[in-house]
Amino acid sequence: MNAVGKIKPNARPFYQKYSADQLKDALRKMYLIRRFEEGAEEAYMRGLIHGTMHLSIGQEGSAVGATMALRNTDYITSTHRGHGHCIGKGAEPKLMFAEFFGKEEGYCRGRGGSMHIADVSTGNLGANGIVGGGLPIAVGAALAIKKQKRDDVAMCFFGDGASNEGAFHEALNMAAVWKLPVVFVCENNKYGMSVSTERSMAVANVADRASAYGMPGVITDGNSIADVEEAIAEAIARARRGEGPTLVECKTYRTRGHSRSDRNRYRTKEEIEEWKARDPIPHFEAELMAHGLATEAEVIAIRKSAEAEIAAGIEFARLGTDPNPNEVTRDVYSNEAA
Amino acid sequence: MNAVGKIKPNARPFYQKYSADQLKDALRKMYLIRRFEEGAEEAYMRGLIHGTMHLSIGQEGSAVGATMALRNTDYITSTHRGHGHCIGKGAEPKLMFAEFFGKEEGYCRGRGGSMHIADVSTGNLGANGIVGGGLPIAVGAALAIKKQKRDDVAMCFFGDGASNEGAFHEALNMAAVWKLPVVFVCENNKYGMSVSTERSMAVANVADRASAYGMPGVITDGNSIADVEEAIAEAIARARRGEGPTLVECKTYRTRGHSRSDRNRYRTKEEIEEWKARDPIPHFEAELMAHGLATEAEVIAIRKSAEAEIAAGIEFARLGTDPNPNEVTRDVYSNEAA
Amino acid sequence: MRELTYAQAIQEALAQAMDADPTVFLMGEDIGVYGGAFQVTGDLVHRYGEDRVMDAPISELGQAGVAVGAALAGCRPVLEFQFSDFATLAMEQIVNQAAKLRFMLGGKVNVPLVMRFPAGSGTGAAAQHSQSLEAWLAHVPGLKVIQPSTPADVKGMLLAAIDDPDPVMVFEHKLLYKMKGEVPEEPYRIAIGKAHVAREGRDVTVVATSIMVHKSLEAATILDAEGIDVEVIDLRTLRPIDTATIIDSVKKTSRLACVYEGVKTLGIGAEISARIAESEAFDYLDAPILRLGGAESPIPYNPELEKAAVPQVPGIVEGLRNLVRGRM
Amino acid sequence: MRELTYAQAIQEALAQAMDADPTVFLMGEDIGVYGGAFQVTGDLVHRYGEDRVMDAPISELGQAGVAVGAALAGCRPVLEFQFSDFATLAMEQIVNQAAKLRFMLGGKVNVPLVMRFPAGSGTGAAAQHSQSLEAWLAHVPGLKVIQPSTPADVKGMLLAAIDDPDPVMVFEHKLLYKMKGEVPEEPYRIAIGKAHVAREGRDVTVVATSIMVHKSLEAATILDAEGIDVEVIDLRTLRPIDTATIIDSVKKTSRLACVYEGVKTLGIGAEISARIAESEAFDYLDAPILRLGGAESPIPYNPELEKAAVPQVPGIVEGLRNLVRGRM
Ligand SMILES: Cc1ncc(C[n+]2csc(CCOP(=O)(O)OP(=O)(O)O)c2C)c(N)n1
Ligand SMILES: Cc1ncc(C[n+]2csc(CCOP(=O)(O)OP(=O)(O)O)c2C)c(N)n1
Ligand SMILES: [Mg+2]
Ligand SMILES: [Mg+2]
Repeated sequence: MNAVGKIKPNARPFYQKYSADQLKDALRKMYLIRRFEEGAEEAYMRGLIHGTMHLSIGQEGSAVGATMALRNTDYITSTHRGHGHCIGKGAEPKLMFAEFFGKEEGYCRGRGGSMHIADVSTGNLGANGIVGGGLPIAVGAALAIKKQKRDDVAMCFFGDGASNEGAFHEALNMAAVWKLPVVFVCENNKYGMSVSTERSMAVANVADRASAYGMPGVITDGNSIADVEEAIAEAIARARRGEGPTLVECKTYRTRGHSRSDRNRYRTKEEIEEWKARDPIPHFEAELMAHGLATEAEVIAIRKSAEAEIAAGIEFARLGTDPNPNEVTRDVYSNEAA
Repeated sequence: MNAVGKIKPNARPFYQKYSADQLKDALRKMYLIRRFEEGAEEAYMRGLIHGTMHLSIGQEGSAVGATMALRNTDYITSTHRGHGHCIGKGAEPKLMFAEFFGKEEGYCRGRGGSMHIADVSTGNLGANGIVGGGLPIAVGAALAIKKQKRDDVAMCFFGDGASNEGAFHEALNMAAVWKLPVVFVCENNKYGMSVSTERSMAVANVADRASAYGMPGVITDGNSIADVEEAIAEAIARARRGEGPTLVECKTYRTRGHSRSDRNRYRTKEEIEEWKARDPIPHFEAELMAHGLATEAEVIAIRKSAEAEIAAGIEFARLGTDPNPNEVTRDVYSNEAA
Repeated sequence: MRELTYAQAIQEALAQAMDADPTVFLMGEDIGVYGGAFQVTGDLVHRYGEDRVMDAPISELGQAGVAVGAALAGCRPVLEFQFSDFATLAMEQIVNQAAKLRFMLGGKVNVPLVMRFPAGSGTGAAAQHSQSLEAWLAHVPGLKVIQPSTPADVKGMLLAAIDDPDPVMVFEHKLLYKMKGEVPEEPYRIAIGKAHVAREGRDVTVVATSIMVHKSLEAATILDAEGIDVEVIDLRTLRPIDTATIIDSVKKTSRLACVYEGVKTLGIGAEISARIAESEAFDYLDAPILRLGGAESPIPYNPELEKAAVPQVPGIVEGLRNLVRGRM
Repeated sequence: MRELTYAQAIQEALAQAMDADPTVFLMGEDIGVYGGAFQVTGDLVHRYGEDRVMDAPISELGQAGVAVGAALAGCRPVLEFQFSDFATLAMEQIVNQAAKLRFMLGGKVNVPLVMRFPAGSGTGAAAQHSQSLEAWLAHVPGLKVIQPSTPADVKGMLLAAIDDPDPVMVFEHKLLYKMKGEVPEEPYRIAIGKAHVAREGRDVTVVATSIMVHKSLEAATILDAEGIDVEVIDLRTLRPIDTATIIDSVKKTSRLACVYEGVKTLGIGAEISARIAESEAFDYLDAPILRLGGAESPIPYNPELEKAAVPQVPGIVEGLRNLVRGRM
């Protein structure tokens, strides 16, 4: 990928290796995620969506930065906070909304909802309702890649809280022992629901745990798409070369509550405000403009197009088809006879 | 505890802090374990014991060294390879044999057998048939100790293979976060059944994993009772002071097969012979005599007394009482009505 | 009498147990300052402190093992699983350790712990947050399994569970947490192992569990208008099962139906049916034994599919009507 | 025809599946150079290499998840648990992921994996190595659960399981591994979901699983001498259950007994009994439905207690005799 001419040579690699169009598309995806979450939140509050959902507002930098260098044939496993990963990997918001609205047009035909959102066609093996549930699954996908002699990778998203699950330990150990092409991406947003990392682990960073598996552990600023992407790109390259897994930690923050029922009793307004001031989107916009890679007018246009796409997506979802209530047992088995 | 007069001051602390009688008693326990295992093995081959068993021959140094500084009110959780831990903590071989023979006089009234051997009266909360099963249980016992404001400790034995279980990760993390008085004792005998540590983990030492929990990780020569005891003593003292858990790794080796069905296809005769040459018992005997803490005659007497106790124990067990076959559901619940 | 919600009744039981016994403590995920995913523990952490209302790392297997170890060493832990579905991560400690230790050690120890499992569908949380796995644990000797259906029952049975010397598993349907009912203020116990006749009737016996007790009572009221007199037995305890109470009822009504939310196949209704079919009550049966259980599928996200996946009042009414009218 | 042991029949099925399909691979603990705890994989690692016969770290939950991920990405993993008891560590991946992924994703994926579980008592390995937990998995929609009872069946059903697009759980009784029987050499499939009438009879229907099929056949021979003609149905598949075959038999014999090793309460016999009690066959029943299952206790270590904890031939003979002679 060629860098565009005008950018200064002293700019960090991220701005050199991608074209202006690619970088602007990354910004568009960050906006899509932000507006998607806001749209979902509003639809939920208006009673159009039931159940619960976990918003990733504030974490768009890691979602897009981590998935930018992935191919369609690479896999990701995602989490309960997975809308951003899904869009980052290339899913269509309107089909995601259709899923939230429980429609046949949805990615899971209305059976999965937010916690199981998946777009297999773009390599997303699914969000997961079980904290840590996706970790060994990603390792298994990577094992299949290796057996099939592909140079694809499996990227596994998980949170700081998930790193306290036994599944984390078993998954990282197996990936390391078998030198599998996995990129473990921990989005450390400081809390597992209400419990801070200080109260749930005895080390400062989740990346500190990589040494127990003899794999590199890298810490990045999760609110800087550039910082995330550069570390991930290296991890992906390492995996494609057959050199094994890497654990990349993205320090970030969710500015919304854990889920709809969160009263934020476990953190201060100040902390939330402080992180809102470090919003990854304006940060990225500013750098794009500083490097002359995008004009203010272009940025505004991107914002608007994202808003339009989200609005259209919600409309599409609202008009979707309701499943037939007599089809409860459909797709339990591949052979419906069973 | 005062050192006996004649020992040279340059002897390592282990030989200074214990009296000659205490050290000779440690040797006696090592012999008891060795002869116990040999006696159990023979009884098994003669068809007097059914089921399976996992012998700890070659690992007596860690079993006795680790338990030497424990009090009766301290707890241990043990493993499928737990006969040595049980004797180290103070159990009577004859009651252990009675258990193996499935008799009412046995520690578990014939219900548990080798894999569940336990002597609650000496603080042994039990062997465990589940690899890693005892790890969180020890943490829970330590939590109770802390709540009860006792200065006792919980010692958790486990193997190298067990350190690949999620339970290991969760247990060490909780013990560290809550600063509990636990001493994690990993008896690394190089294999989890047939799988070497090289094939099951990507780090050289189990102790290397301690850093993931912010706790000290110490490596000892498991075949040197002195080396083990000194490291453990420090870990115990740290735990009693309320400074939290320590992971102590004892490098050792089981010279017998994993269990009765093992054909040793996964290791070489040379390796086995090499380790037999490093037998912890003669090693300890030599040091005792070199330090003038025991005479050859005393050592021989100790050996004989251990042999006699084991022989008597087997006889006691053979003559024990068989459970009533109509009492299958006895002790399923505390209140038999249930 | 003053009314409490089901969640408040649990909280009161936990508080009274901690007041009465210093060895009782609570552990779980987000049960402290967050107050619990379903606000059951609420502000208990402020009243009893972080040592007795402990937030644990997200380590379900480890938490269960810690509860076992603490119970062996003299405490009475009450462990909250955030959703019963996560028990799938802790079955090793629950089934191999907690349930069997006393037996395996020849009766030399006991394991006085309580585990609480918010269970069931109806919240739109989809397949991994809506299961009813109580039948699994009711299959395991060494455990006791209860499923209280009212605020008054959950307080009394939870206090009995905390007193119990053996491990007790408590299944709480999430849709019941907000249900209100009269609850005595003082501590009291309701015996584990005794079923409760929630409604007397002559024509058919319904054995129901948890939220299905209420749906069955609704159905009974509707059928009453049709002249069908339904007896509703709230099973309350899934292990040990109070077979005698059910036998007596079936001898009277000659008809039996089991209504439960768990998957129909091998759900608790299978055991109730089999116990009656092998008992002296068999000869009194005038009709096949009806089971109304959950669909043979995971719980779907879509709200209409979700409702269709578990028994609802109209289906219960129809099923019982056909059973009594001999149209099965 | 040449004879193989049950273990050899499994090994042959695994080899033929790997020969026919490069995406099939084996994973488990000590299945490589050790040959498996029960010598089922034997020397397969030498014939197929370490990439297709993979020794895994002792991480049951992780292994199960790796199998799920590999299946999603185009492989057909066959995972061996060293003992079925250790499934308690992997229920999360088995039940929340493998069983539900296809459904939760709206049918967009399938999870073609096989898990093998050496199960049952009789080896003196005590409570944590002797359980029969098949009823748990038979309670879970999305899984298929089989329990082959002969060398010929295990080969044919295992090959069918590996072909199956959905997750199949195979329960193998440890005491069967050394059992010999005729086994065709070429690959063949035996349908999952079909029961097998192992012995025809007029007086009573016995539905048995796994090793209890053989004990029931022994009992049938003994009762034959007394003029009692027993029909023995080998259930073979616990999910989906072949109810039709059982109904037809009960209509003929008018008596039903279920014999299984799992704990009686909520074991597979409960479901068989309940299905007949709710079916049209109910009206044909001349006697209560007998269940002979495992004791309500963990499996004890002492050999005599261990035998007493599960159904044995004399008890089966007596139970069936009383059932037929109307002495229940
Ligand atoms: C096994 C399991 N335990 C608990 C939960 C409930 N739960 C859902 S999200 C969550 C917090 C997860 O924290 P983290 O991994 O840091 O992800 P984050 O929510 O911060 O993105 C918890 C406890 C769950 N879904 N699964
Ligand atoms: C959860 C579980 N998985 C597997 C086994 C079977 N098994 C028993 S001992 C053993 C090896 C354990 O290795 P390690 O922890 O190193 O202990 P060692 O036998 O070397 O003393 C295995 C795989 C088991 N008992 N429990
Ligand atoms: Mg987090
Ligand atoms: Mg080992």
